[in-house]
Amino acid sequence: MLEVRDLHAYYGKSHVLRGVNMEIMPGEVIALLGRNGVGRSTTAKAIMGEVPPKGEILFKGQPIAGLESHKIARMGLGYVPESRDIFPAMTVRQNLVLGVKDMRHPGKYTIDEMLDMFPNLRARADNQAGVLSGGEKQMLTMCRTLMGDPELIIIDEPTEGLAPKIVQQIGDMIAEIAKTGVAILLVEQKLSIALRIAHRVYVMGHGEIVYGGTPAEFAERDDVRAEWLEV
Amino acid sequence: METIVFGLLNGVSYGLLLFMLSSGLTLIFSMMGVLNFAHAAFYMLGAYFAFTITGSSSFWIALFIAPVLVGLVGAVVERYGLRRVHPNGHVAELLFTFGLAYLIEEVVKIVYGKTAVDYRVPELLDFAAFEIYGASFPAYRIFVIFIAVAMLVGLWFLLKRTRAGLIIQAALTHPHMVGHLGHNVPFIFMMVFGIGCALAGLAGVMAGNIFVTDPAMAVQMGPIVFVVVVVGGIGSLEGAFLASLLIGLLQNFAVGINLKFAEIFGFLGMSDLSEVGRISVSSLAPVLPFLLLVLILIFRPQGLLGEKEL
Amino acid sequence: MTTPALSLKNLNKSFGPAKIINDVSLDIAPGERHAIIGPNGAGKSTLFNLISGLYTPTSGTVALHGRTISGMPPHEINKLGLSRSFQVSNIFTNMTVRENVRCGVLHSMGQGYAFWKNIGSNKAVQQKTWEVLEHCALTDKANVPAALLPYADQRALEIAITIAGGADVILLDEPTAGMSHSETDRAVDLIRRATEGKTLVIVEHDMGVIFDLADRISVLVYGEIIASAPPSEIRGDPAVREAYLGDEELPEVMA
Amino acid sequence: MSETTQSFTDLAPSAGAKFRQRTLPILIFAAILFAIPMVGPSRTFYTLAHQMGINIVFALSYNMVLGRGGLLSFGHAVYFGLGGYLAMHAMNWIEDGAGIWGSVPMFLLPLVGFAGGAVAGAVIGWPSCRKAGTTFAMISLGVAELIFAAAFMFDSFFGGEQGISGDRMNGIELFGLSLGPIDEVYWFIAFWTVIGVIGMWAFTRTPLGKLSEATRDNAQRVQFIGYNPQRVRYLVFIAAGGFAGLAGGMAAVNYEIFTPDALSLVPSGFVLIMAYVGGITFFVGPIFGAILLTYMQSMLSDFTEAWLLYLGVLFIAIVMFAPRGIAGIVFGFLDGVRGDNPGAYLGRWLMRLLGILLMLMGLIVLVEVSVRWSNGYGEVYEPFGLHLGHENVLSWVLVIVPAIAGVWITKRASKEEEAA
Amino acid sequence: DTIKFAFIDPLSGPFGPSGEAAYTSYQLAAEHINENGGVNGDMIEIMGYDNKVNPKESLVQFQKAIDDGARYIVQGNGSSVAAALIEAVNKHNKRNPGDEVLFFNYAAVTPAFTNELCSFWHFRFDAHADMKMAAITDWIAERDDIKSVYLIGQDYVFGQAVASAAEGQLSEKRPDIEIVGNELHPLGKVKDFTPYIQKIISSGADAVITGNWGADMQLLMKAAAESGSEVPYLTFYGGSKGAVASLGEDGIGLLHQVSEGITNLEASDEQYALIEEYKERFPDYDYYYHRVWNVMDMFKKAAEEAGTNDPIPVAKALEGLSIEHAYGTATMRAEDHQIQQPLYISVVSDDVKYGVDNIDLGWELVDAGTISMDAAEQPTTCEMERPE
Ligand SMILES: Nc1ncnc2c1ncn2[C@@H]1O[C@H](COP(=O)(O)OP(=O)(O)OP(=O)(O)O)[C@@H](O)[C@H]1O
Ligand SMILES: Nc1ncnc2c1ncn2[C@@H]1O[C@H](COP(=O)(O)OP(=O)(O)OP(=O)(O)O)[C@@H](O)[C@H]1O
Ligand SMILES: [Mg+2]
Ligand SMILES: [Mg+2]
Repeated sequence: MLEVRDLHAYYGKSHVLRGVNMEIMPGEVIALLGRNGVGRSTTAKAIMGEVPPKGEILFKGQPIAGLESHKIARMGLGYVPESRDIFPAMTVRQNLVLGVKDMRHPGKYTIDEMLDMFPNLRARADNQAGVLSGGEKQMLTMCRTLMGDPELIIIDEPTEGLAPKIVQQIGDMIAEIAKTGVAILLVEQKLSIALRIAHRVYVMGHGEIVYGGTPAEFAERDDVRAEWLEV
Repeated sequence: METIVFGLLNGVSYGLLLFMLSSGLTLIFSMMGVLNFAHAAFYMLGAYFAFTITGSSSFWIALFIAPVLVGLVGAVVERYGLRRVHPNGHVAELLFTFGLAYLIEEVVKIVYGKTAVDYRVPELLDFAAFEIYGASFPAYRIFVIFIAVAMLVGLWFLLKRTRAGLIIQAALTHPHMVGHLGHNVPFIFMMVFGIGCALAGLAGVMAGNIFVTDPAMAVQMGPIVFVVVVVGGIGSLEGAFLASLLIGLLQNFAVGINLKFAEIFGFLGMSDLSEVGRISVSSLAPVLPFLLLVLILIFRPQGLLGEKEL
Repeated sequence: MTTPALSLKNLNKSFGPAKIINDVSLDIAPGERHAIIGPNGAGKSTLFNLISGLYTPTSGTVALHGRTISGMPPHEINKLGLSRSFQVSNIFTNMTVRENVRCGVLHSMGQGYAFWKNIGSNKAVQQKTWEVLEHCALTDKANVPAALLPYADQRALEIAITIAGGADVILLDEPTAGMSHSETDRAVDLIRRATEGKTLVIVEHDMGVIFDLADRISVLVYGEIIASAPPSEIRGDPAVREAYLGDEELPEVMA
Repeated sequence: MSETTQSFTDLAPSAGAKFRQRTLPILIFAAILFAIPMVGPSRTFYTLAHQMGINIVFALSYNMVLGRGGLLSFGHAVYFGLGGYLAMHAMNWIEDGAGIWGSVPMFLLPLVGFAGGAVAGAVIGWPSCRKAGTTFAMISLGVAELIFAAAFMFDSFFGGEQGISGDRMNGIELFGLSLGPIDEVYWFIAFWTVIGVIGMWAFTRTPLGKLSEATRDNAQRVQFIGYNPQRVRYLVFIAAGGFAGLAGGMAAVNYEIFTPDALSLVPSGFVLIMAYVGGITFFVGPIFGAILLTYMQSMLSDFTEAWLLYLGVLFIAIVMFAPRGIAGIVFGFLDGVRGDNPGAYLGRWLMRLLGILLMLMGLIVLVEVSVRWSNGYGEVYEPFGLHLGHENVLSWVLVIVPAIAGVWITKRASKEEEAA
Repeated sequence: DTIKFAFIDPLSGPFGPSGEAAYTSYQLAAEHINENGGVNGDMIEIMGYDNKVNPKESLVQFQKAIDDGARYIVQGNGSSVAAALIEAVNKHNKRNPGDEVLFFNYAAVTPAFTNELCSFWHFRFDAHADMKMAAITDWIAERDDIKSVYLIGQDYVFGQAVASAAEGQLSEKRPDIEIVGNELHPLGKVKDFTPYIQKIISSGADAVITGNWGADMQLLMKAAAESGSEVPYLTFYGGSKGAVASLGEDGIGLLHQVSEGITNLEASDEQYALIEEYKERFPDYDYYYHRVWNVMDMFKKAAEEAGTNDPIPVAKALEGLSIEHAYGTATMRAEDHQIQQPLYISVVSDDVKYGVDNIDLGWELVDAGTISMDAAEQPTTCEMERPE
């Protein structure tokens, strides 16, 4: 579904991605692990075209590197950025409306279904999204992306800054989404979640993928963990 | 009685004209956050294009074609100019339009000459609709009122009833995110700017023949449209409408009042020989909008009907 | 009993119909390290905003060393010795790290709004700036523009600005959010050193940090404090577990 | 302890660097000003230099508000004008010699202007500085319109359309300058320009100056380090008003007349353009802008009647392609030349310059041919003995070929730069 | 040698056209003189300096002109600029003896310049505001059907002066006329004059006098025409570029102006040829600045009488000098350097020899519209200091 070949990216002069290779099958949940600052978010951004990518990125067989972001999105690639980027001045409902790419072909979910899934959001459906708490914002962003019916969602650090209980909820939510057949690339720090829901994990270090395998295999590899993920 | 009838009539008709002029600016300002200083220049372009088209065909064709042409110019400006400047922030955008206003004026001078052109009210509407107290009210002004109201309705529909309005507002603060949701942000911005300019152009078609169509017309109308937009409240079409009428009426009634400050504040011992005492209310009429602007911004920065501060 | 460093009495805050903070009363003794935990949206940041003067309470009072501060503008409160950090980094992006910290130092060094003094010539200011930078391990980045700092360093700078003014009551809103383990450890260390002898109120989701640092923990749920006790008690409190912690092991263990 | 002391001084630039970066430029600036009269300049040169000096101070004061304080003002000429008017009145009081004015040297008039500008800033800034951003910008626009309108109502202070005039050759002489002949006025302007530049530069180094930058970047945070951002803005605004008034006082002595035009939106817009074209993120930016635009305003109209068009193009080009202004270009160039590969950099730079010149050539031919055609006086553009009428194919070739070549070359240069 | 005239007036920006119209006139006038052998054998060169109607910029351009060797300054647009230039010329001549320059003012009409502010170095070749007003009131005085007059003007020194001159002169010449309105509006700020016109109409005025210029004049007249007003509007600047065109047919019988000459007066064939030559050379403009030829002709005559082209002798020769021009006699009054000449009141008409603004409408003399030099003459308070 998604193939990344020898992806490089730069911030100004600093060479952040140094040849990332990975692939994601339809319906698969992949966790991308790694320490802070190794370039996981940058990988996500490069795929989405937010930082200029150098290298090959194929989505459903089509090259998408360097495409305008709305074109990438319209091919079925959803993105939940680290910064969440809800539209603060709009109501929760309006935020969800904007998730729909084309009103003539609405997606699988209706707004109501979304609000049913997240009672927290329903209670605030007509409030301005800017006043939501961190966790509520995270939920909103994911719902909004789902409204656009993506086939693959890239989710960057969904649990950052969230309370343990909410972290669990979010984890459940992602697992739920995965069940509907959507592929997910999950950029995560909290191993507990990543290992619970991922089909495969990649570990990143210094701008490269340094390990790939199933959670079970990964659980065996203390060396990888020791070297690339501090404990 | 006479004063009141005249005041109302002229106030409303001038107010609506102001609304026509500023509605495009409200659109652009509220949706893109760009204070388009060149707005009045697009208004001027509308008048000049209408003049050319009227010359070779008729006013009625110009009424449709000229705004479209101005809109196209606006879209091109957005595509090749503003878009480039956008990442540098609002001040840069504003300055870009500031320079653009200069440029358009100079180009108009080269193309159409430096002096006024003979752009007329169409024959069909060049008669007095009715006469009261010895002054005639031209039919063309009634036509202007009609068009202005149509603009209000159309814009209101565009803003409130379409999702495009939402997308644009979201794109204003989070362009990347909106892109990731699958919306073609640059294209939408181009359309908004184009439509805003087309509205300015339409105002030019309508007002260029009431006033004078010359290269100075843009500079003359420049500041007042800002007053309307800001007083009305950012992003509020209704606000702009209200503010236009308010300013129209305020100015017209003020002109009718001959009182001098000395007479009003006489009880404070102000003599009408003093410089302040000599000033009459009617002579202040044209600066009242600016006074209103400053007062509104100080005491109600969100404007009459706006929701958020500038 | 000495006057509490910070004392909240029947504090309420509503936004329109929504009641966000509900009758919160809390006393924090001088020198105490107090943690506030609670689910997202419980109102922790709002509570900080009320204390630090960004919002005015709908009712109730906040007192700093016995002096009522609710209703004062933030800068007045800051002058009385209360300083806070933000959940989202809130730094002066166009300045260098050193200048950022120096701005934080200025006020406490009596520099006021002076326009007749050279900012560079005051030795005490430079000295203090350097100390703060050193404290926060930012000395080697001193001349880097803040906007170019890595995220973790931006968080560190956020803390540095907060403590620079030398306030004796410090509020930190999720100081370690988004940091890795080693960075978190460093940050905790930094916070511990920087708030030596001061009153600290901290909001955190990282239980490791909380249980490491706090003398006392208050649990805020839907705007109400449901428990306020030393860490050991909180850990066992079933209500807290139910409302907030969930089934996760405590403190959270990475993998 | 001694070690820490060591380290904190290490953080700050060394004495040598300080001298190079801070003292030296000012010394060079002063030296240039000192050297100018040695070459025996013409009246035109002096007049232009005086105007540049005034505009340098004016543009720098504007940048205190825009570049440093982050406040976009459309009415900065108000403070220039009010300061200037007060100085003009003071000039007449000195001539009358009444009261203490009899003992005030004319040379010190800019101080009166400073006071006038600062007081005006204090009065007008009080309501307007409570807000920042667009609100502030719009208030400044409204205030400027109101003051300008008032200028025609209160003749006793503003002197109506004809303004207030006076004679600078009165009062006590300072430094042996009668201020009559133009070369004596030069020393006056040079002195106050240097004072203004040093004063405003020093301001950026004060706590208030730094806080003003902090407030621009993040007003909310400023509150939590113990400062009131409104008060910071207000104080900076007063200081900027004062320096604008200083420039006004210089103008009063230089021109010996002040008219309400000086308060209008036109000079307010012009100072904005000067500062921006020069580069608002650099302290010296507005100096560059003031020099270039003053020159363009007074001299370009000698060469072409379409000078406003060129001004518009220059301005738009800067906004679009060089948002850090001339100073950004200059410092970028210096950095590039000092960089790893100066040869290649210089090559690209020259290539780009060539491209720009070619585009400019196309533009000039286009504009000059069109202007003459449009005037219809039968005049023809004849550069270098060429006869470029609008019906001449060569004219259009000279428009299109260089323009296309220029665009192509600049694009190539940009590509190479990206590759490097 | 060439005699350098510095033309300091707007040549760009919104007022560019006003300057340009005069500039072209000077150039044509100078060409004709040069073709006929120049002045005392020297050729005249007109050098244009763009002052953007800004007093300060004018002073910069003034210095440039002096550097370029100009000894004669001509300017006309804007009394503020003229005031600044008079001051500057006075100071320059005082501070630089031997390098004196003369200032020929061809259009700035503030009366003060030849009264309390008069200067030996300044000559005005246009009737000043009070003289023009004298012409207007003289004409009104003859019209028995005018019983009430409305005054409207811009709220600044000039507008105020026009209003008070009108009041004073009317009360003297026709005490029975009622001034039914005296309106001052801010300069250049009014966008829609309809409410003012309503006020004028409801006041029942039989004539309106205005000193408005620029956009204020055009917009006022547009609003008047639009509301179907039929009373005469007596203006100082109705003849300015574009005003007639913007009004069109509506201006007929409505818009009046006072000037020192119009192209549709009876004149010699030479004059007609000149008008046509001008139009052909400068198709954008009309022959309007007749006084420019008066300036140049009087200069030539004075210089030739003085036998030199140096400013001081020329100035002395100009004092009291008379010439016959196409539309009458012009005399430079020695006391105050104010030209005296007959004035004409004309109105827009569609039955004229020469149209203006490239349309068929043009200016036609009204009945009894010729105001003699004596009727227009005004006393002066000038106390002039003359050089030795
Ligand atoms: N806008 C930027 N400009 C310059 N450098 C950047 C920028 N954004 C990130 N970097 C640097 O690029 C590197 C990789 O950043 P990235 O955000 O991809 O890391 P990450 O693995 O997602 O870590 P985190 O846990 O912080 O999200 C880091 O060293 C970071 O400092
Ligand atoms: N200005 C406001 N107007 C309206 N509601 C607000 C405002 N600020 C906060 N809220 C609401 O108050 C509640 C508490 O928000 P707060 O930011 O204090 O949560 P928090 O406890 O800090 O959560 P988190 O851990 O996610 O940061 C949220 O539901 C939020 O929507
Ligand atoms: Mg990341
Ligand atoms: Mg929070």
